[in-house]
Amino acid sequence: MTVVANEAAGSYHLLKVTPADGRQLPEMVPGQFAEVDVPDSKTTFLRRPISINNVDSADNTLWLLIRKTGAGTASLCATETGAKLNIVLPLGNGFSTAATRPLLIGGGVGIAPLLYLARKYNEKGVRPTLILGARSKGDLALIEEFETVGDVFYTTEDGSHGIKGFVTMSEAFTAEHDLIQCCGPMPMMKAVAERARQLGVECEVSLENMMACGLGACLCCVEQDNKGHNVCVCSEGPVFNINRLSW
Amino acid sequence: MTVVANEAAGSYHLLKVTPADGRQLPEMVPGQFAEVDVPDSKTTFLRRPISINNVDSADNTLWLLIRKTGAGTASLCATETGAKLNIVLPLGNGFSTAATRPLLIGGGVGIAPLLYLARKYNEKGVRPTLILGARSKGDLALIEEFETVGDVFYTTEDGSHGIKGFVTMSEAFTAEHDLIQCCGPMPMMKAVAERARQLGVECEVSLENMMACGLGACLCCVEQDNKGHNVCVCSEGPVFNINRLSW
Amino acid sequence: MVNLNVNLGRLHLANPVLTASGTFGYGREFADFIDLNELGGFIVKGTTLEPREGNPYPRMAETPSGMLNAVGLQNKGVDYFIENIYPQISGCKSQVIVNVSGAKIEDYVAVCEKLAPLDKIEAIEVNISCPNVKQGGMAYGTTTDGAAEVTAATRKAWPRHLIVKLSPNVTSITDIAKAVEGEGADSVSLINTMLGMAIDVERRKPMLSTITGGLSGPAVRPVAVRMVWQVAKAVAIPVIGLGGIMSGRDALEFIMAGATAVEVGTANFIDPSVTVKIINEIRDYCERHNIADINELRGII
Amino acid sequence: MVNLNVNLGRLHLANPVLTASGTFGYGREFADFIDLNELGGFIVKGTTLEPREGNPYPRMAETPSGMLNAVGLQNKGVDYFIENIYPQISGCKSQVIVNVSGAKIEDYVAVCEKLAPLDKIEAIEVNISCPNVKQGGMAYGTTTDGAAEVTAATRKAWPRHLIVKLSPNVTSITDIAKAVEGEGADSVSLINTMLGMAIDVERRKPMLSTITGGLSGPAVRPVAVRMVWQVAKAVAIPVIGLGGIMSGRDALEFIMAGATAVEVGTANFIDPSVTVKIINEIRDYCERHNIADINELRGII
Repeated sequence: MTVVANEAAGSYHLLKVTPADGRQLPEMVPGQFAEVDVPDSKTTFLRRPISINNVDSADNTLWLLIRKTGAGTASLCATETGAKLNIVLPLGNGFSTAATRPLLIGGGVGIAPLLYLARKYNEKGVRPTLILGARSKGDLALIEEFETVGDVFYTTEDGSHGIKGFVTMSEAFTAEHDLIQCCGPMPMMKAVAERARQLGVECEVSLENMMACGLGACLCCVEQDNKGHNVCVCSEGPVFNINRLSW
Repeated sequence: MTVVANEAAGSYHLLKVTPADGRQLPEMVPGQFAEVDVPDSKTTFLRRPISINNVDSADNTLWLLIRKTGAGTASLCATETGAKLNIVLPLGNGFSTAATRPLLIGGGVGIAPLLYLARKYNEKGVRPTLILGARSKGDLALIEEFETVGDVFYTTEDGSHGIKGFVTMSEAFTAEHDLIQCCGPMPMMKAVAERARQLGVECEVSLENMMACGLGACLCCVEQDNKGHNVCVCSEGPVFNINRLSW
Repeated sequence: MVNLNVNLGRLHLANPVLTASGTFGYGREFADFIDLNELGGFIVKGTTLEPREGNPYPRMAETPSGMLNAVGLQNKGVDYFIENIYPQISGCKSQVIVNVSGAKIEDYVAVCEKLAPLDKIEAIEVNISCPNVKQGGMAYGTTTDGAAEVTAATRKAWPRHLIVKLSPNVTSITDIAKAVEGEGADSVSLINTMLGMAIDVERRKPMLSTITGGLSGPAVRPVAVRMVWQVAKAVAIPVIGLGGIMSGRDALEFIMAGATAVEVGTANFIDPSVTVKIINEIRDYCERHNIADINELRGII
Repeated sequence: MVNLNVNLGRLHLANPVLTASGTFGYGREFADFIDLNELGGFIVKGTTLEPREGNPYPRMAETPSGMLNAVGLQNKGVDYFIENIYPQISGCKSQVIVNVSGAKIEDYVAVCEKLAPLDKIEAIEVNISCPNVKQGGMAYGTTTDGAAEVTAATRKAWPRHLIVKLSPNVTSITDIAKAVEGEGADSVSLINTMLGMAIDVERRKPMLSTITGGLSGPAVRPVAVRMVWQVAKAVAIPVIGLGGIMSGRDALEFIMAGATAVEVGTANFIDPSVTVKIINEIRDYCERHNIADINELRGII
């Protein structure tokens, strides 16, 4: 794919890519991810799994929101417009979109898949509620885009934007919703899952376990399911209803 | 160092670099080389030794003429202006510049150090004779620069420029010279050395043995000297009088 | 037209490129990316008598030009393979080889006996070198007696081509290779992963739940090529080479070192269509160098 | 203020960073780039009784995240060291350790006896693991008997700190480590290079004149860290870790795996000032994590 834009977005980078051969992007479900090869990093061997932030059918671009966590992602964040990236996609399953009063909760760079998810809801005439959590204001991104697709509530650990604290403390975290869909750091997702159970609301989480292939072949990214079996996050996830998991 | 220019030169790339901190380039002797780190090549581990093509004191730039031979040099040839390169220099000894009627012979990318060498002769009021050999016209580079600093004769294997054949067949290869200084592929240098002996003319060759450190520490780039000892091309060379070598 | 056909004893391969066990699932995971029929064959993941859940997460760590894994032979067991996978792949044109693992000799034998009736499976690869299981696995692969014992037992239970996969974590891999040859192995494949370890210094914890795991990828290729070269000179049976093959050039290194066929492993994780590219690169090389038959290049070093 | 002082038995190092033999010449080659006094110490190139020319060119091949070498202990001999090098470095603040190699036990002993009078040399590293010499070298390092024999003989001939450098090309490095500990080694250093090989497929020739050579660099680090972790748990004497250390982070991996000190090798070829950077990165890490003493981190895995 060809990089058509690389914009700073909060403390992240938003890469917009389009097929180099001009072909139409394949159908993608919100929650799916891409495996991105890192061409220029001496110390990076494997692809980097990046969740699908948005698909802009108007200009046939895929949006990838990337956080610098190491040499690989740093190299991707430094990609220049016009550069070519080898990307395998779409991978994994996705979020369900049948809910009528969904609550989407994102933490840190975990907000990425929620933008595309919210847009899919909009297409069905549903305007979702979102809770976006971050360490600080600077770690929130694409605020404008999010506020056009849903009703957004914010929480930051330092109180620099929205209420001070964690997503579970947001006023929007109520039992009025028929589905909670969450992506973020593991401790946050576990807290959200627990609260969802207390409220008796269905809950889907998108996991980020370390993976190599993204195809269900290497069996590295496993999570234990409710039967005690190890299931691949890449092929049977990344999105799971919490009732399917051991937690 | 900062790359200030990357120009195509024949089938090679001419990189012009200047110290990133604006400091003056160190004194360099023609025939010395630089060890260039390759920042962006996944498959390149070691630095690449590149001979000093020219030092432009006017704008404080070092010229490196690079031929694509693998992933490492290909990555260097693709360096963009403004990019930073980590370069250790100057390394090795150099050509002597005491001759009054020198004949400089270069083959392929081996012509690189001869430009700087010829300029040093010019500073002493000596206009050297040069024989530049290549597979084909396209493999000759910096012709204009060479013709300003010396009297240049050409040989190409396909006859596309100058006489058809090898440097040893050039009319300029005569006993009138008091020193022959050569850089190029090993078979060519051995042929030049043999012819120089027949003509009874002193001869210096610049070797390109595969090296790791460039400092005389790894002992990988050895050449056998006339006493049967293995000497490091990086630290005791790259320039040797043929009488010091076993050939 | 270059001939890429090779024979492992009586086992015929349309080309020398196989996939390494545990890196290619049951094949179907890659069906969206390549035509499985174009491969010399593929080796399905390590299969045991009973289903295994494998080791806890985390199971993987990226390392310089390689990766560590500690999957621990997670698989659904031989019965699942026979009932659910075999029917899907039995029509495949390329060879389908099953990698057989076990904790006890009896387990290896039982799996062989269950697979024996499956005509499409012309060969099995006996894994005596998995570094990620407590019993069995590498324990058998690091002594000549252990290797000989597993080979002898599976030889009796398996009627067709028997490949034994060797561990590189030994002082003399040629001694192990001779021992399995002596017990009737039809070929050997090497190398399995090298026992390695990585630490997350920021968290001050091992990267893997099992602390140590198996190193694979280009990092180990020089060791793998060396061992293939040594073994090919030490035994009369064919050698299958693997270890960090990412390209046709890499595959040719193993062939020139003496390998009759190669297995592509970790590279499948980075480029799911790499196997077919490698086959094409081998063909291109032969055409460029006027080599009529890939077999001419075997063991020229 | 972080304490970086470490002790290998009675051998004191101002910090845990040493240089690996054969990658740092006699030290002076790096004097333009770093202040040698800032190092914990440096280990000069493998020294033999008689001068050695080493193996023919080519001796080096670049590999993924590493390199193969087949230098073969080229050196000017122990007498040259004593007469020409020792006087230059005897004033150095950091420890100067001589790596001792030989083809026969008697040679090892003779070198030890010649070095014994040099007060500045508080330690030697006995190399029983060089893969690039026909006799001696790795032959001693791959059996417990051979390793024990060299250790016992050099122990008698060398009065101060005795380091024995171990080969990774073995089934059980802990057995070798215990054997040399049993014969009186004061510490062990590991790993030496792994026996590897590379082929130039275009020329269809081995990359090295000796066909096989020693693999070093980050590629081998996971194997090295694993072996250091195993050996540190198996012996009571201090362990010096090496194998692909390029940064302070890498050095800390070895320390957390149980190493008291580390040796930086191949990295010196890529960045001649890397050793001092590594010392600073270790100090920065300790400050960032509020570690008052580097010794607190040793063997926490």
